[in-house]
Amino acid sequence: MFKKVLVANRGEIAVRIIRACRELGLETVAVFSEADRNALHVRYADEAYLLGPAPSRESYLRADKIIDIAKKAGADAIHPGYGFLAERDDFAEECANHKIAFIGPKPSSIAAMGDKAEARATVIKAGVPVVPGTEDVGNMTDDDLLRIAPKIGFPLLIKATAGGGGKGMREVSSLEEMPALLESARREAESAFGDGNVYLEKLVEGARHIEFQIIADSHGNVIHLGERECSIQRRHQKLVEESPSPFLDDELRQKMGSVAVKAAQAVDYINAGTIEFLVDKDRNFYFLEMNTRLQVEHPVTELVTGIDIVAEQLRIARGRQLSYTQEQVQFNGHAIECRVNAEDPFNNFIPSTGRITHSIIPTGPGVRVDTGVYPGFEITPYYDPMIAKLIVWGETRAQAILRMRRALEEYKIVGVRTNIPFHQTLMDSHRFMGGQFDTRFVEERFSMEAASELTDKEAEIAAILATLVAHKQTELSAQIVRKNERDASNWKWVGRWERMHR
Amino acid sequence: MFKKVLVANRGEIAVRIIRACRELGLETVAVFSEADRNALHVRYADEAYLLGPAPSRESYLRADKIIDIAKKAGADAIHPGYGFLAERDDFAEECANHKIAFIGPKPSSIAAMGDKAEARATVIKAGVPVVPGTEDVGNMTDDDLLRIAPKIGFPLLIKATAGGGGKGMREVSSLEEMPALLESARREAESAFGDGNVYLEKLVEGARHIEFQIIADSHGNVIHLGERECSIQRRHQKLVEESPSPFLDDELRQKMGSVAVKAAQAVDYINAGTIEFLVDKDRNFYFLEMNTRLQVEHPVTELVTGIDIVAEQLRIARGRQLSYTQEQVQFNGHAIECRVNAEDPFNNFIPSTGRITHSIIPTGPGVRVDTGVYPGFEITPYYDPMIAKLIVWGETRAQAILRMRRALEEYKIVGVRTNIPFHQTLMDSHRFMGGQFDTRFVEERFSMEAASELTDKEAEIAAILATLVAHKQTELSAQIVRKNERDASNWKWVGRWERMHR
Amino acid sequence: MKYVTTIEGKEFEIEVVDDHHVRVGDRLVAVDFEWVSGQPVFSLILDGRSFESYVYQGDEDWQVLLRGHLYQVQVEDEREKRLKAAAGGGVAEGGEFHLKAPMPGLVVAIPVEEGQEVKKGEVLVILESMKMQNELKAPRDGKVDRIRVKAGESVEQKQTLLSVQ
Amino acid sequence: MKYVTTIEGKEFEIEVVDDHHVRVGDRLVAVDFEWVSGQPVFSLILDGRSFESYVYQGDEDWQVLLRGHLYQVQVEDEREKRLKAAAGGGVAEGGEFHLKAPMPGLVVAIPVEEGQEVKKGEVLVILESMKMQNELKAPRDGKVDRIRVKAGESVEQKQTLLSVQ
Repeated sequence: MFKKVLVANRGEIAVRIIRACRELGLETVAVFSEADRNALHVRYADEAYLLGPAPSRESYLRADKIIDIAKKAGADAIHPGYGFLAERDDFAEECANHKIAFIGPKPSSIAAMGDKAEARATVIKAGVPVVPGTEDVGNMTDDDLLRIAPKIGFPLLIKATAGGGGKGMREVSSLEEMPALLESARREAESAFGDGNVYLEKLVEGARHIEFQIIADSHGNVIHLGERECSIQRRHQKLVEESPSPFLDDELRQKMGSVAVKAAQAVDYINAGTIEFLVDKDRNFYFLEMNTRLQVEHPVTELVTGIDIVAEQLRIARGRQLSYTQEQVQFNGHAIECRVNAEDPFNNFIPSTGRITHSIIPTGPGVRVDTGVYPGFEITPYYDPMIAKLIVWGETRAQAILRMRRALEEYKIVGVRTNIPFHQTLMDSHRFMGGQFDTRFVEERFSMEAASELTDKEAEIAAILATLVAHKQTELSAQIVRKNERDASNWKWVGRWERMHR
Repeated sequence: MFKKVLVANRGEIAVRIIRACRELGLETVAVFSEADRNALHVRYADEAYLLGPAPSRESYLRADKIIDIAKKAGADAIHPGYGFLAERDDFAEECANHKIAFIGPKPSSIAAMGDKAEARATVIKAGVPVVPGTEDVGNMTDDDLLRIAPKIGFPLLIKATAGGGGKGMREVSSLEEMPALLESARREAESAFGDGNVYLEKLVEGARHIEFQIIADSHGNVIHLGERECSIQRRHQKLVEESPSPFLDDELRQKMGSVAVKAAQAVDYINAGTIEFLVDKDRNFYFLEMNTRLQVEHPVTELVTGIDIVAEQLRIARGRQLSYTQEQVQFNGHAIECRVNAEDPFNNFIPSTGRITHSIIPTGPGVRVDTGVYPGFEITPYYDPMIAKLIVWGETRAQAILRMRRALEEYKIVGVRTNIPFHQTLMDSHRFMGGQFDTRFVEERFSMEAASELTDKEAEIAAILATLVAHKQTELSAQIVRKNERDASNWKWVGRWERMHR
Repeated sequence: MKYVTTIEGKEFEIEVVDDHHVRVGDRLVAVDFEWVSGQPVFSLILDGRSFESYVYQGDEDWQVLLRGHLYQVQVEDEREKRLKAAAGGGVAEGGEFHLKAPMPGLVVAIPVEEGQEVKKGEVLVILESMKMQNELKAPRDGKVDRIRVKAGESVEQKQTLLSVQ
Repeated sequence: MKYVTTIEGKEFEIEVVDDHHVRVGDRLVAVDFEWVSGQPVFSLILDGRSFESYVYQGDEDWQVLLRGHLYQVQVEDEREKRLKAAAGGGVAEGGEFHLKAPMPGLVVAIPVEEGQEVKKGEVLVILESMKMQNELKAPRDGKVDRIRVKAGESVEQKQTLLSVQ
């Protein structure tokens, strides 16, 4: 039974895990890169140790240093979060070698599911349906892949075997463009996972991405906590997740849930994991991959089931039985998560870096924010652009959407541009409200501009606002020049203006 | 069926109500004093109108202006929140005269319960037990009260007949000190409610303050949503509330709940209200008063029942039936609320005013914050010192306390002093953890100093921190003098220091 | 002071009458305008309606982010406007455009060559940052003038990558 | 630089060795000390343990708020300390104390008179603010010197209400 947990991650998920540990009375150890000295996970943990320079390879991916720190600090467990070392079986193995509990599945399960090609082969044997693609192969050369591609048929996807989060993924519509795309996919995969291997998969058109959360203990109990609808994506990055999916009925839910449990059992799975499926428009579903770790979007499941998944992970790793049977899992209401990224939705979603100077977080009933940033914190270009997750619960999907709208309108972040306006536009879109979307929706049938269509009323407000600000600026510039003659009614403005322009 | 709601209040409760309206698709109108132009309720509402100067009497208590604004803006309903005009039957009456829905009970119910003396008489008739005191009298002179006091016996309480929130309340231990206390109680009541009338009540010793939330619709349905334990008070001001009470068992809960429903029915009650009881150490309970409005601490009930009380208030006022029967009300887990006040717990809880320069709000699973302030907002001396409510939910009371501890530690507010350290000390106290407290606990058996007893380890940390800050200050002052010779490694610090001392 | 304010070709004549009134066309409107927390966040109460907006200053215009919509707004005072009209207009259209790195990153590829004609929206540079590859596109038609970086190079934020004539 | 730091009578000898080390007594301790967001909030990592604290500067001491506990801390450098010891100490104890209004408010009552002897903790002034009546107490024993306000008067923050000798 471990007592001190090292959290081998950063950002909101490190904060999330530290909170769960604290609430269970476990001590926490944070690790951090030079760019993260003032990050919340460092401030909230009981202990904190420097890993190295900002780039992940020199810090959060340094398995050796992390194990050294765990031993030095007396941490007897490591939680890897998601990304970084979360799906590295050699790291899990190394933890075991040092008698440190790895809060996650066994190395063999990670390996079996981590190599996406092997994973497909394994679940096929267990009778789980998969998307057609390159089977039973690990290290294929570009030549091999180019040879097999026409047999699978276009369009198809190049995917990183070590993949996750859409990194190293490319869509290919013809053989001609494939060599260049292979190269860039391998480069991205190498940079993200330290492994440039890729495989091919048929592109299911009009598909939805629906995944099932499963949890399994070391006593042989495996249950699922229902599905998450994750079809709102851009460049294979999830942007919005919800539970339940407006596309599933109880029958399909039950069927897919039991297939998910079967897939987990096929690799002797322990701890929390996610089975991702593609569901085509005729409700056929295909196993896509298993994420052998905590998922970014786990909170939507927490809000509809009332189960604290991270606390459950910690209990499982301590050898306890699951706190719930499948029958005890009740689904209540509807939850939606919007990923708040530091990127400009009006400028091709280009990442935005800089210091956050001001922030107002939406609060009140049914609203949860998981974040690792705060006013004064600097968003650097070294890590993922996701800076917060805004999650809401409502009795119905419609109520959840209304609540999300009010929360998005309240959320203020100044200093970097964020994709909050994207989410606002999405929440107002009739297709989203009607549940009419697939994984291509954002890229093919959604536009910030279309939604921004000028209403005369709003344009007039915008015009007045810009005019007032411009007018104020002209007035104030003049006043700043002749500082001693400041008009008393304007002193407050002048002061603010000067502060802003320092 | 109204469509536009004027919120006749300020601060966190105005924000809470605006959110509920928005989530139900209702338009909102805010009103504000000159001190509140930049308050969140003004920023979040669809419309906002100036009431007048900062003092309540010239703004939030101006019933006439508020009705005028409602008519001008086309608001067909008014939500009074708590305090200010919430328990003024003449205001509710005036709304009705102007065909504006008052979101609360009928004027006659407010009047019956609002005059605390009449309320006692009414519920006695309905067979509800009350604390012994001055019965059946409205306007008693000081002479009357001084004559009756010895018959009730000391210690006793002077209470404002228009009362609420502990204002105009005084404890009297002997006849000699009573005239001076009567004077100050009347003065405070006059200033808070515009009504200096008071009455007397026997002081029940070792009592707990436990209240029941009830909701009632216009179709004759009345149910209760369980109790809130509110015994953690200071100067008759509640500081911490929780649900359920660690002192009640199911049997007593059911008994008190049905008495609460009976008390509400005695005045033909409609909408949300609260029946306050005193419970003595032998589990006898006495009706104290009914608050005919939304209560500050309503969120703890929301978190354990899953019922949105403000949304329910709006539905009831629109003539709908209650969304729940008594049997459908399920209690799940435990919730605790800490009221965050701008006051210095290390200096006799003196109110603290000033501009909030920085804030980090605790977030994550099971944490809710209701607040009306944000970085840049100025806390003025005109209104209540409560600036936020921190509410947590846990599966058990112990888990809720652990979660509250981590949330309090995370909560940062800079610019005013707050009572967060008081809450931290309370959450660490063995008596609180054991549920061993009554309404006198904070004043008589709790001390910030006792709990601050020096641990050698922490004192050393504090010494090192102060030394490092003092050292940095000495270094930087020297550097600021010779600006051109700044040591590169210190430039960041110098900049910050200068900003702080501007 | 009178202004001519333009949003996507639509012109508004707005006169700032005093601290609490503007005239839009010939309509007098009551405004209560506040700068929140010294940030580029503004609260506007206009005839009782409450709006909140970010207003950013761009190189040649103002960006107003209001209820999730972004408006590019030109504000000119009457005098400026008249001067410009006299000069023949369209002056801002010409000149060179310098593509600057919107963030620090690694140049992955430059799919254009010096002298090449490019259309608005055509990809000029692929920049990797935050583990994502970002396509930097041409803001208007033109000819690639000078490329100042090479694939594989690290660049600083705001560093000029290439120019379009 | 060497300091003598005192908390409630307990003395610590602390030497700031360099940016990342202090010596407490004869123990060398690794410190990583950061000022958060330009606010009086400090993050300290001390031999791996992470602490966060508000540190406020008082008139004569530092207030350190750490994990809900408030510490009054005196920090003197060695030289100061020696000088003070030579002067005989206790100098700060004497002199007049000026009771100042901690916030704007209304003076409700002044239960003491000029010339009256008061004990530490005795109520000097009752001030109403935020609808609450606040008792301002004597910080030490003494004699009321001069009362500068009357019951019923409004006072500004930091206005001197009375003095105690």
